[in-house]
Amino acid sequence: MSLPPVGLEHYLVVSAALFCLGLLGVIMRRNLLVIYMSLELMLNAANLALVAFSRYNHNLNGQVMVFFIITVAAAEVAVGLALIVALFRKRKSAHVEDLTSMKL
Amino acid sequence: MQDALFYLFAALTLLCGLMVVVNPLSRNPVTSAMFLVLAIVSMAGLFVLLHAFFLAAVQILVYAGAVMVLFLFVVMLLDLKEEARRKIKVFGIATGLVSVGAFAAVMVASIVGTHPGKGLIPQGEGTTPVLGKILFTQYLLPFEILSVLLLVAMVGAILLSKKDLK
Amino acid sequence: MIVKRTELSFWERLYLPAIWGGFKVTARHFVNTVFRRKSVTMQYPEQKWVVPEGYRGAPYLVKDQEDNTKCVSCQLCEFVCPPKAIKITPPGPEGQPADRRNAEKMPKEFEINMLRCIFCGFCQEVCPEEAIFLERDYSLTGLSRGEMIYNKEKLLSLGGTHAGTQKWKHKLEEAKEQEVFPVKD
Amino acid sequence: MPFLEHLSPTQQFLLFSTLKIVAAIFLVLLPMVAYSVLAERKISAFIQDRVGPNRVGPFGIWQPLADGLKSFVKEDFTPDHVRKVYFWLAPALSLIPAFLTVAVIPFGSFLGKQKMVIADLNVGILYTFGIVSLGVYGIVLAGYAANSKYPFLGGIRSSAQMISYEIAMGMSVIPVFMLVGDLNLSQVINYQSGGAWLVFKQPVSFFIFLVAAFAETNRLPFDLPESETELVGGYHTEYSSMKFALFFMAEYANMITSSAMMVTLFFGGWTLPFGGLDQPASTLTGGLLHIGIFLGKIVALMGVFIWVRWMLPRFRYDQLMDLGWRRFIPVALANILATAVVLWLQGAK
Repeated sequence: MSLPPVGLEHYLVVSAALFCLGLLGVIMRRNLLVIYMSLELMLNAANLALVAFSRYNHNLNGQVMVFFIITVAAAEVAVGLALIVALFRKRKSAHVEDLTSMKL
Repeated sequence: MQDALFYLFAALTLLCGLMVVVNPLSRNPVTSAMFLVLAIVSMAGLFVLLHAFFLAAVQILVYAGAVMVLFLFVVMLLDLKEEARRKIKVFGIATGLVSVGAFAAVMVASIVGTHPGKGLIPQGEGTTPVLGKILFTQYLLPFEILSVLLLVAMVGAILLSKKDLK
Repeated sequence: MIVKRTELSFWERLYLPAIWGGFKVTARHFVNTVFRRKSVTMQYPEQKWVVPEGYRGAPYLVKDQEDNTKCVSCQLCEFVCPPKAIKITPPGPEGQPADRRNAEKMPKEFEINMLRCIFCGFCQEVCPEEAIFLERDYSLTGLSRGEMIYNKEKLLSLGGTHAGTQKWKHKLEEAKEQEVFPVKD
Repeated sequence: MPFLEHLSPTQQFLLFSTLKIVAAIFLVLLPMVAYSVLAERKISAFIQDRVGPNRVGPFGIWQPLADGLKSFVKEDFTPDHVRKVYFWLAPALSLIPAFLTVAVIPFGSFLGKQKMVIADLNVGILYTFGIVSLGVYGIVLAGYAANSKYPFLGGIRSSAQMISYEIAMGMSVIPVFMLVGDLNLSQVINYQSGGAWLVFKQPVSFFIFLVAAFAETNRLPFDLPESETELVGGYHTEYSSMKFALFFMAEYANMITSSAMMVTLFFGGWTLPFGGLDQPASTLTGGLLHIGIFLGKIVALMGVFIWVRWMLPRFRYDQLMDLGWRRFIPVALANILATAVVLWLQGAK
């Protein structure tokens, strides 16, 4: 078996596939925490694409962007998990189908 | 050898990503979290292959070392009992699979069809000094705003997790 | 009672003087043990602890200097023994008579279960014949429970002879002394 | 060696890397782990006016082998109520990061033509911190897997402690890299060659790093996760035999790697400021001597680790957190600021 030499598109395909996996998780899973992890997966897919672009376009701006994304993701996780914990205290559940007080 | 490593890390990343989302072994969120850690670490490997050394280290340090530990903490502290298996809605899953599949097909087809990287030679090292220079000159304002954002997030998280929030 | 917490001074809050003090104490002990061989432990099986006088170890039977068993099988020790470790079989009417004067009988069998014994010393206290003594043995070992029940021969051989503790001679001397120095009433 | 010339550069690289990894782990790290346990027992005995283990071989030098054998032949008991997969995973996860850290530490100058570092990364210190932060997983999972209260509390405490002190530790080394101007650990050693050891230039930095290393390795005075009296046995309550031994080895391996980090960052690595020992070796003897110097410095620092254990009482948990967050992090920040000002003033001249 001979695989083609790795180029930008390979990285992009991996990134796209990872993004779709994350999307699938967000749509299909019903546990808030797992949905959150799937979101992280999507962010990571974007990171991979950005790093690959930055490497192949000879431009470090993409990597700076990734640095920012990682930082924002960390902040987001801190707040988001605190929200989940607060929700769990009120509802005793981390299941999205139990959190439907906005629904008629 | 680099190509082989790429295929190895890519396969590992995708496999672990899959295990995060649809895990046939268990429905325990801890398992999902552990597979996400693996996916993140193997993605750091991909970053190294792209010569983004600083980001690879930060990826492990921040994501695997801090964010995922936080996830684990919350999962463990909430102590989600093995949820009674809810009825799987076939319709929901089917629509989800179809829409995501269509999205994936469009993306992959457009990538493969256009050959975006054609003729580009990989160059540029994401070493710490270079990145640091850019961060503190060109991106100084976003960097500072980011630090404020982190502070805000910290205060917000503390406030949210207080027990008697009035 | 209310214990007041004293405000710590700046140096105390820095911990550093305390750490330095700790270093000094531990270093002193380290040097003393390594270079001056001042360890407080001993190499037990080779080096044995010398027990002090009056130590209450294992109870053994003793003989007098004429090689007679002092025990007269009165069973007081068996009666007084709190954990019931002592078991005496008296000779009975047909049994062997005592091998010395001034004694009516001697035990046919005398057993002490060393696993039950609590080394309280009551047997020695109660014995009218001064026949049982708590010796200085403290390390009794055996491979089975049966082995830890000591019979008469074993107890006698371990106890040895107690010269000078012949009770009646002793009593006689006491009586003589009391004649010389009459007890005031 | 003629057969080496037949190999391609990649093959040579692989061969030498494998050799270095095997030598560093099986010839250096694991025996050091074993003998640091013996050293701990001996030194603790001497401090407490005892003799210490002296039965197996002269002065008890075969004691580690006996201990290892005992761990192997003991029954490997898995309680019924634990979460099996994580229960088996946790000891391995706590030991592996300790070994991975060795990869970037330059443990000598040159041996022949080979540089004595397994991977000379240009983000060496970041790599180290990344791997160290992975060490939390072993403990968190051990606490979670045991599925009972005390290990869980121990695991939570331990991981909170490790995460907190990682921050102080990371901040404490920033001034070092401000002075050196590089994240590569070999460069840090080059900077210190000639006796300009960073422990003299950055004593505050070193002190914070040392204390944080105590907290990271869960050693007394910060051994709350396994405080025997309050939490039964901390996160390894349910573990026995070889799995427990793995946790035990992880603690000592962590001590060795953090000592190695301190030697590299603050005590000049394999250099000594006299006798021309601060220049990379050209001969085989010189290379071996450098490795010996490095190991000697590690042994000295390990002595400090062990000594402190038998000297200080344990901190209370709130005191520990207070110390980490409200004392060390501000002090480390002030240290960074001071270093920056000094460097700026020097540059302005």
